[in-house]
Amino acid sequence: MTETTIVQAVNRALREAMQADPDVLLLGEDIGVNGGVFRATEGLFKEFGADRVIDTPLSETGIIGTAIGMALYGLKPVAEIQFMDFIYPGFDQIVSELTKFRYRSGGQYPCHVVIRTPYGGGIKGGLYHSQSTEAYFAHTPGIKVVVPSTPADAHGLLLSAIQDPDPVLFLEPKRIYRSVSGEVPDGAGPEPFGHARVVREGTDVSVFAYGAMIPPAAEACEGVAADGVSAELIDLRTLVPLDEASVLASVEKTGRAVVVHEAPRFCGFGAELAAILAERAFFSLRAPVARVTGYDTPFPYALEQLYLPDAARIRRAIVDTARAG
Amino acid sequence: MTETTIVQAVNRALREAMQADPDVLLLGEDIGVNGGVFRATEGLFKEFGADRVIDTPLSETGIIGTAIGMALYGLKPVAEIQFMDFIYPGFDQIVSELTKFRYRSGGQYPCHVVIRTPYGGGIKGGLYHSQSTEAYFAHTPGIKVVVPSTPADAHGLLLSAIQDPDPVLFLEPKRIYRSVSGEVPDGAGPEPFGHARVVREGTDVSVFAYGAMIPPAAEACEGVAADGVSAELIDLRTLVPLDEASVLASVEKTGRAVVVHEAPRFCGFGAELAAILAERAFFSLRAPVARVTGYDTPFPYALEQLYLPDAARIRRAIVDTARAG
Amino acid sequence: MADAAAPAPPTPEATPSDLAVDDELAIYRVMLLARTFDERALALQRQGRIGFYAPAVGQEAAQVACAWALESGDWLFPSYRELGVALVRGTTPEELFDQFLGNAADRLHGRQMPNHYGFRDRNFVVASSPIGTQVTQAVGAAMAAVRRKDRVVTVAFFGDGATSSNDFHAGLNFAGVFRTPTIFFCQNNGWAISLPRERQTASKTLADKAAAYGVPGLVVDGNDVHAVFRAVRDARARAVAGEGPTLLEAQVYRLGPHSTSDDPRRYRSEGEVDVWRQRDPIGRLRHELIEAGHWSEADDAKLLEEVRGEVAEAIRRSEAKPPSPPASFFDDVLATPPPSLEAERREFERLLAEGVVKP
Amino acid sequence: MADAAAPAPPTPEATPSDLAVDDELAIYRVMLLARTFDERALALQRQGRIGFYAPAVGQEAAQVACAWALESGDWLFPSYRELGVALVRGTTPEELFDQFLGNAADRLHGRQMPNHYGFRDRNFVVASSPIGTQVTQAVGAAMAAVRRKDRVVTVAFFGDGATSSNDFHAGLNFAGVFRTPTIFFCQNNGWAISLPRERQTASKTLADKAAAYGVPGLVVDGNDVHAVFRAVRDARARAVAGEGPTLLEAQVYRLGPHSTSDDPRRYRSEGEVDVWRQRDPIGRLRHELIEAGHWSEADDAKLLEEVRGEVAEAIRRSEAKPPSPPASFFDDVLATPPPSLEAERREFERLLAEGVVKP
Ligand SMILES: Cc1ncc(C[n+]2csc(CCOP(=O)(O)OP(=O)(O)O)c2C)c(N)n1
Ligand SMILES: Cc1ncc(C[n+]2csc(CCOP(=O)(O)OP(=O)(O)O)c2C)c(N)n1
Ligand SMILES: [Mg+2]
Ligand SMILES: [Mg+2]
Repeated sequence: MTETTIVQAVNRALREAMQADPDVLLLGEDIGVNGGVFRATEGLFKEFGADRVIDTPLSETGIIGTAIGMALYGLKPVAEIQFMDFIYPGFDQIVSELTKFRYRSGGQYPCHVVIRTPYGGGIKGGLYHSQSTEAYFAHTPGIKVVVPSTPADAHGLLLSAIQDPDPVLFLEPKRIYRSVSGEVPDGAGPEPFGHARVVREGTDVSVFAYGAMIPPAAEACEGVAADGVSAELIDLRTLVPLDEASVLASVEKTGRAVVVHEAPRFCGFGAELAAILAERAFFSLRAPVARVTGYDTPFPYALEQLYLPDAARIRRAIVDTARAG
Repeated sequence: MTETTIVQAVNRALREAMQADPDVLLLGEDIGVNGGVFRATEGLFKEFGADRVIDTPLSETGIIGTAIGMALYGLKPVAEIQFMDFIYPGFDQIVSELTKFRYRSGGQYPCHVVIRTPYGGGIKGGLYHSQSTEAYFAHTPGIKVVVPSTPADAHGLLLSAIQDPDPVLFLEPKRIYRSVSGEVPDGAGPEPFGHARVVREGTDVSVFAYGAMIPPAAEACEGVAADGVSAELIDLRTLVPLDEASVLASVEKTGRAVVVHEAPRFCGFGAELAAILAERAFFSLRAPVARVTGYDTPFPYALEQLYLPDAARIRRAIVDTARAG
Repeated sequence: MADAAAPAPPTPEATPSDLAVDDELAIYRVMLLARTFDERALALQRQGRIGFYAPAVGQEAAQVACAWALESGDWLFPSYRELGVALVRGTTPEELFDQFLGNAADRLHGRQMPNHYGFRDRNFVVASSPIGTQVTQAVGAAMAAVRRKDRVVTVAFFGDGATSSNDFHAGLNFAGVFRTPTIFFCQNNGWAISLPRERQTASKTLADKAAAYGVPGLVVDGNDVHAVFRAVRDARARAVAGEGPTLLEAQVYRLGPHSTSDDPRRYRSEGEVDVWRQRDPIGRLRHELIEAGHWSEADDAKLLEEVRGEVAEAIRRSEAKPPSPPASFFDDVLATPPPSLEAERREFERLLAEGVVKP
Repeated sequence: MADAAAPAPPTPEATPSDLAVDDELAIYRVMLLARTFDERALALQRQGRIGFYAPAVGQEAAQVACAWALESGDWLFPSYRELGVALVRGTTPEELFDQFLGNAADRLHGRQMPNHYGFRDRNFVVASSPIGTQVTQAVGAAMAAVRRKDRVVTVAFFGDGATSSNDFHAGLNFAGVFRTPTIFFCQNNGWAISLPRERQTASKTLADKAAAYGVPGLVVDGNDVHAVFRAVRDARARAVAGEGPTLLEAQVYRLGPHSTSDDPRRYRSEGEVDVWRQRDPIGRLRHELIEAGHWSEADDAKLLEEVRGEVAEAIRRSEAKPPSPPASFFDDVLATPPPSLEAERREFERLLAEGVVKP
């Protein structure tokens, strides 16, 4: 058993799913002989051929629309969108069709499409190779939204996504594709959705994060020990379904919460977490719910390191929250 | 001075803006000789001709993309999207282009496009003629989001939108297009953005709503007087820019808040309001922040009256909130 | 007023038929049933008994003959106007009214507006409102069928307006590249609500657009059941033989309003409509059948009475059924609802029990 | 390995020129400057001095000759690869490096990746990454120009891959319907990252797609400055005369990688590249000029030294400039920032002052 990166874990999960089930196939731009611009599909074209690793024309409308048709017919397509920033030409197919097929057909047509896409900043990608718009999808009934932060989760949650009977948006934290590594045990199976992971236990403040924000959040939680603060870090892993029980349980214990994401703050996913706490943990809360997020601007290029939440900003918010009230 | 409906007020604002400024023009589907499927552009084709009231092919991509080009060139296009549910084929142009032009060009290319579109349920429109997805846009930096609830606001805020140097999404509450009427004074001018309106003062609970939810919210606020509760109703009018000062001031007074919208709850606009309160009015809050919203399902057809928040549901939430804690 | 929207009149000579007389008579019956159904549905909407309706009046020949040329294993991706196709596939008027009413028998559980039906067991995929989205889906299903080695075709049904959609472009392009067994069946009925065909696009014909994707394209007189049948049968044969997709443009005319929300007098002349009324596909086929001695005015009167009775009985039965159960709108969002939705359902059921919400 | 991606070789005969010798020499200079610039930018990226780069190597003739045929009032809507066009419009290497570095002199204030520049005063609209979006925008600007009675054209620049985009379809269609003064300048460089042209679409040529929109379409040898110049000049003349849009397919070849993130050896053969290297547009024009006696090897060596110096000096000057000021990324979201953003800026400035955030 060796250390694996996140992108390798994605690759392995795809390979295993394709080996196990001939109905699983991949489609997207440059995923074939090129192996994907991040190499997530490396080697799969060679192993499974052009019928199952389909290089498509440059059209996200076409990728998602045809994936839906395949799923209706009974296959299990896994579509790659090259960057999350380029999902919008296919947005109509996602919000009007994919997420509504089961519902509008009274259950006749489930639609199990997985959409994999690298998201987030930190790679000097500027406005169009950095965005995190998970909130658009989390607000849309009818699709699950998954964001792994470790190789084991990338592998296990992707296996679950491919087996899931419903649409899944699988967001891959490209910034830590290769920088975070870890073990994925041989024979590791699917990891169920809806279970947050306690990365680090603590008693004073609950910190909620996901995806590429886990490493800086973890560093911040380490750091605040020096300030005499015991922070609990929760990796949400799946935003839909959200493990509300774990969120509430943690805040019932600590009475304080800091929410971290890289997307802009206004109407971001953190707003929902804060709202859940303001509604259902209100009498446990002892301090304002803080949000450490990207700012409400498009994603900048030259100054991205100032835009993205980092350990220092998160640490400051944890300490302020611990001391408030 | 006579009573006017909301759709008539929209029509009047368009006519006045076009009379005042030759750079204002309209484009959209069926807006010309047909006068728009809701008759919002009635008579304008005759008055201003096919050059300024442009019937387009069936493509929201084309409508928004060409409107952006016009705006870059210096015109002031007002695009109509026939139903908000059909904005998604143009979503890429909105989120990738319209909202980012000023920013990505370092201020060289402002992009003053107004997108008008009827939104919301209550007209037996089912999944595809009923949605309210204001949260997608409010979460996207670079665009203003306006939702009038009265003829005077429809007129005044639309005049402002057309004069605004930035992109504006103007959401028209189609359910009350004709059922709500009121006076729009002769010579009424633009109504500035960023100012919430206190519909009804109260001391016990603050109720925040907008658009087509104002009538049931107002009815509920009347109703709770019988329960001995004094409710304050705030019409937000513009979601971006949000009048945070008024929101906070009201809750500082009442200590309690109920947020109402018809969009699904999860990651809806109400989450942002609750988050703002949990962050910045925390020490004033005396009860959990309640949300009365559409449910987290696609918009249904036969049972839409059970799906939509109505006065009874809002009233119950106000009373519960008044009594909590 | 854009009279120019009318495609060139069809050639007056009858196309020699590939259809047996029995088929012709059966097709005629479905066309008459469709027309009768449409008339009654429009009336029901005016009476407030259904909420909305979009008729297929004038498009019966194209729809019924197309469906006739297909096999039951073929997957159909309809728009909201494919009444004739649904009827050929064995859908009953009662099932349609159940859907329009969203009653307890509606397979969609009251989720959709009238016209947006679907029946999985008939390979008739549930329609949606956004224009064109079914086109790429049909292509994807065809790719899946090839992978499964099923010898079937998929058919995307759409209008002239839909040719401007994103999905038309992507769907035709993918079909051309992957040579999918797909028939793109475009009913050019002259109008997209108020926009006449010639302002929808400057291409000479809609079929001409096929070349942009390396796909064969063909114009067919959509009021001629024989021509439509042959074109679809041939396209199907090519498709299952692995020779790829075809775009067919059936030139028809929307004799009725776009839907019950529409008043066509605002944008088109009665004169234009009259021209096309002369070419009514039902009158045309009736005339042909009578001329050929296969049918009589008396047969026709009897058949009309029969289909009217069938539709009336369907309405009676549908209207007698109970509505969808109140909490049913919470079902079918996802196979396993997320915690937030479960909490909302509990909240709803509490409000229902307490009488705050009334079904 | 898809060698078939290579379009048919251009006809070997030289096109009779509409260009004066001075123009030819000036065009040659810009092409050589572009090539030199690209080589240096690629090297800078390898050295980690800029973050990303996408070269135009191989496409210089098409870009420069196209821009040469336009007027300064014409509005250009580039993709990220239009170096030659930007240079013709008077953009200096130093301005480009300022943008790549996002330094304090960058007109975009460090907001965008390298290559995504724009200069309002040159009617060179700021590029974006999403493929194709500029196409509809160019059409809208053309509609605006007509309304303003400006005798200008708008030009959308895009690649072979972009013909599959939603905006290509909508843009060409709107242009056809409204007969806008727009030139659609498609540089078919054989590849969209790793997808060869013939798997992008099954249409015979990309120019063939124009007919789907009632628009004239023309294939032109993109390595022939004369042919490109004439085609663009003619399309422009038609456009300003009110005769509508034109789609031009300039057949070129991407001699370099898609970008510095790309390794073309993964998907195409050296053999294919070699074939096209023989047709290098710079070598071809140099050869022509020398053959005609307007140029010499000595002139060429001198020019090369000159442009190398120009580029080196630009790099030196750009790298000496200070970075964008820290809080500048808060500017230009909206003319008047909403309260939420103002609060965030204040928070940021506090964090900066306290040293929590470090520039
Ligand atoms: C994306 C989208 N935009 C707009 C509409 C509103 N709309 C409904 S039907 C229609 C016209 C459709 O015309 P066509 O494709 O010719 O079909 P027809 O109704 O004539 O059968 C329009 C614009 C829609 N349903 N979807
Ligand atoms: C909507 C969208 N999808 C995917 C991408 C990723 N991408 C960047 S460039 C490119 C290929 C573009 O090919 P082409 O249009 O031929 O232009 P070229 O790069 O060859 O000049 C792709 C797929 C993108 N930028 N935008
Ligand atoms: Mg039509
Ligand atoms: Mg290319």
